[in-house]
Amino acid sequence: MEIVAFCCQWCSYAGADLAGTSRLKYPANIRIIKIPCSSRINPTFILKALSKGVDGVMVAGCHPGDCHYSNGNYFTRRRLTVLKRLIEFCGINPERLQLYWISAAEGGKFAESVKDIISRLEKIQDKPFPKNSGSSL
Amino acid sequence: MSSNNPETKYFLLKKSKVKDLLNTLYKEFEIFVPVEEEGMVNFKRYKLNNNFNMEFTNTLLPPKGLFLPQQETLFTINYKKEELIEENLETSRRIIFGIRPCDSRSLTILDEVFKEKSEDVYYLQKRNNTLLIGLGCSNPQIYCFCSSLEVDPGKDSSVDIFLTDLGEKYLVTANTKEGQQLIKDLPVYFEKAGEEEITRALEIQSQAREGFSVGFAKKDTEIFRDVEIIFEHPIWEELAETCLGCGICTYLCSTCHCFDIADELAKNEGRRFRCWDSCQFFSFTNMTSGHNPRPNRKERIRQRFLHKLSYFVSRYGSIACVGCGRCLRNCPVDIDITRVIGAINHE
Amino acid sequence: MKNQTYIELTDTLKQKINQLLNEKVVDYVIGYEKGSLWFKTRPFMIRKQTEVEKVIWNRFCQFNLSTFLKPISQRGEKIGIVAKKCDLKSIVELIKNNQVKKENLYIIQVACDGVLNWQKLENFSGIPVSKVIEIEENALNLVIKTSESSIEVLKSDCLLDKCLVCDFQHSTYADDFISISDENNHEIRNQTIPYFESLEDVDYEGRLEFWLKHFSRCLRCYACRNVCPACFCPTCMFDSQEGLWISKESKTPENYVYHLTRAFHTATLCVECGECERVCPVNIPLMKLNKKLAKEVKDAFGYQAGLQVDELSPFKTFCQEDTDEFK
Amino acid sequence: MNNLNQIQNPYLPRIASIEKITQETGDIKTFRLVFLEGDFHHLPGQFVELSVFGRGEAPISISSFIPGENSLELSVKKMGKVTSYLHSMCEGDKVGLRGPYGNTFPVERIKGQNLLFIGGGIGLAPLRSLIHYSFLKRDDFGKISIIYGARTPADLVFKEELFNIWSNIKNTEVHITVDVATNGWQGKVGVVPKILKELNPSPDNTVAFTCGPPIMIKYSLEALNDLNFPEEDTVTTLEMKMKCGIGKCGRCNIGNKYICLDGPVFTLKELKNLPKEY
Repeated sequence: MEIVAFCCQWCSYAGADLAGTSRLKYPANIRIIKIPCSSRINPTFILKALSKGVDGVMVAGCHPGDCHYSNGNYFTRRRLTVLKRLIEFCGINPERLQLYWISAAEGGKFAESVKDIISRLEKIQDKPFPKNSGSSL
Repeated sequence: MSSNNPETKYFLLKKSKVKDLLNTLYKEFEIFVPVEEEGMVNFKRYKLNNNFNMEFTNTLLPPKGLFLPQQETLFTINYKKEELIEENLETSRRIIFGIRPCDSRSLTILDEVFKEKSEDVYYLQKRNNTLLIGLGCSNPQIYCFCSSLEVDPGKDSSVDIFLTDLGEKYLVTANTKEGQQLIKDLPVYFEKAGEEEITRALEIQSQAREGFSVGFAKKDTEIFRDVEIIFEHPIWEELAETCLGCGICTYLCSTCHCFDIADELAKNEGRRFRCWDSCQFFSFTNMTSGHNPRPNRKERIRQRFLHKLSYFVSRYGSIACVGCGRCLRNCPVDIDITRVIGAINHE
Repeated sequence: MKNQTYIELTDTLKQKINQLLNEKVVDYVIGYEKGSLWFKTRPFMIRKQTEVEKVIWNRFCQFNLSTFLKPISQRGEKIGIVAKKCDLKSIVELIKNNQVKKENLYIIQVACDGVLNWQKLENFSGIPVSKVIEIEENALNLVIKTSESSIEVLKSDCLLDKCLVCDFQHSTYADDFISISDENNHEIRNQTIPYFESLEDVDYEGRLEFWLKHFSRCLRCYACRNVCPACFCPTCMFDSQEGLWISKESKTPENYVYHLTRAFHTATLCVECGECERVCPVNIPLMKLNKKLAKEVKDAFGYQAGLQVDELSPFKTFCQEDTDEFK
Repeated sequence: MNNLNQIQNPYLPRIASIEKITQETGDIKTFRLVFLEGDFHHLPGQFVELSVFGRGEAPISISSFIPGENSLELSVKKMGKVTSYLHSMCEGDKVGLRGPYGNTFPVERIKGQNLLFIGGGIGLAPLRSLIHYSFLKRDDFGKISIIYGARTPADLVFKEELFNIWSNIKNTEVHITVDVATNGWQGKVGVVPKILKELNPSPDNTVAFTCGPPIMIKYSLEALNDLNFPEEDTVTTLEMKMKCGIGKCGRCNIGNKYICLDGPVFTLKELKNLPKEY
């Protein structure tokens, strides 16, 4: 299983760091990409990852109210609510896209979130996007 | 693409036998036939007993894609072994069944480009391996103007075998040795045509030249020889006002052949491909330095028209347009090459 | 095409444009002229009074002219624009998003009784457009005449989809409203068209298959984007640094990313004018995406694009109390 | 249906190895490339399509003339994707090359004449191939004058050749100028067209070659015109976006010419017959 995680550099990425330094165990099949704010997410990032055949995409941002840029994550929340409906309509199980609020102090929550998305993905039956269908390689 | 043989022969092919014929040819050839899907007719690879549609007026996409695919791998690179792996250029022998005279003419125009100096093996390999079985038009569509461009909708001697629709059957004309051989090898399907059928076919062929709704006179294209006059004509500004800068006209054009070459990288392998590109896009001539010789729609739309009507003529001797009407049918803002030619001549 | 109402409307429209140019109220007017073929019209920038004669208004004026306000709005010229009721919504969005200033616009709304789709006309009548000599109209039907015969088809069968669901909301943003009498054919409107509902009964794999099949045809000609009045970014992300976001090859998964991104980017701006789907040369059902997103935006935020100039798009604002389905 | 196996695939690059890298300026490096197999013959003015595999291809003019060694030099400014990756490569790394492509400087026609080279910035690179050529066949030509300028002394390329080699060859003049003098620059200061006018070269039996940034070319051509250089004896090279290099992809089309086949070298007279789209 392959998961791409987009983590806000101010909180969730630090949270992932903390999970690492605290030696918390979480599944290793996750690739973390640091972004300045969860609202930096362009739908293309998520769609591109999904279209490459990854099993899930996880977006992690600061808790509502705690955004480093005051309110970026409120925008994220609105956008991803709609984006989930769009991918669902276009044949991707919306469970494949998850948004979590993780602060810099929540190393434990980061590990739990990774476990959460993986357990969700294990439950679903349908296949992800056909892998490498876009490349002749 | 084959050598012409002056000795043409006429045969008859019953429509009811076409499927059997294709099923027989299928064993030896990769066959492309017009197939209707989602309301669009396009050339698709024929599979045994597949349905096809010979009553189409013209395919939505031009058959150029069978020779210059929208994307095509040129070679792959293995980084570990530091070697280039050339794409296998061998193709099975192919037949395009039912190509219209305008589209077969577009291939002879493209040949000029792809044969000039360095021969383009990717194009020519496919071209040389393909037999064309043409189909005459007896019913020009409202947007067709091939007759303005010396394409005879009723008759096409550039294809290997040409079919004229006689209702229940086709009159089959073998134009090349290869075409004659194919007919000779499959006598079950082809019977000798009688004088009466040949005469009827000739009538149908000549009637095809009538009934065009749009077009222009040949002399109207002469003005494009004088680049200096035509280059600064106000019509380009006018067209640029409504042109959306999309690529429909170039991608659906049967003679537009501009392409891009780029690399794709994945772990230890790389791949170089080429894909269609359009002179209507800003990026087409935009240089890394930021300088763009054709920065606006005006210059880009002028390039498309002048390339076809002027530059191509002075380089290769013919207009790079076959009057298939695809641009006219599909342009969202109804930019019409026949109107442009007319407007420049009669203001 | 014979239709007295439209002929009279055209005359009034010409007078109006003439007056606007004459009194220098506007620098030029964006309208329609006759296309090359009888069932087509083309956008037309009318600058001189001598050109006004070419202006037309008929049942084939499908183009949403507001898209021309995108690139030229910066020039500061005063522009007159001919608009159908549905086009007004696009203009509202362009004003709302600072793409054009209302004070630089003179909007001439013309009464519209639905726009005909020539492909539907061919399909329902069985007569190729090349054979048609004349079309007459009566209350509910079109009478299509050829040299040999004449066939009646239901008007509503041949209208653009968007006209069938035209909601008749009156916009107050037009500077002028040209109509003869309010004789619009209400009964043929307000139909429901299953844009996306049918797909909702299909499982995920079926939906994915559906979309991949359609997107596999995409040529990436970008006509959908370029014609769209909501696609007003000066440089599209798919044009900036080629190959960064999607490969230049037209590969199905890349097309999937392109179309879904575009649909999402225009989600709160799309007024469902249907131009993207109409211009698509390979018939990709793009309106399914747009309609679906419009519904989701309406359900989640109670917002509809194109109605009010002073209403904030839901993606440009937020509420702390927004529903939070995330943890 | 004849078989095409005999035809060489013009899109396949040949592999070359980077033998030597010279840092010319902050963002310009000269790469000496050696083909692993086969011969390489070219004439001054031609260009190659350089592949950095997996990144892409870029047309680069050959900046050297080294006969008989299957090697060539490319002087490359770090600009786009391909050239940036090239700049990060090391000696011994492999690149791909296609070509040589394009026409050449009119080496036969200019025999016995004086040569005047006017270069600016990286624009000296294509001229350098002809400079090398003319020094190899020194007795074929009359006086050779080189006027070269860059923005600052740090932006001058081929410094060793400019200062220590070329000026020591018989009947050869080298004039070097900078737009802005820094670091105790003792030489000429001023833009190339200005220096050209000051030097006031005679157009008699002389062919002028100019290459550099568009603005420099524009004013140099004007200056040459003022100095009564005939249009057919004023030679420049055009730059245009290119992909295939062999007249197929349509990108470098201007008028009825493809810059990759019919250019990049044009006389001013030929240039005036082209639509102004370069």
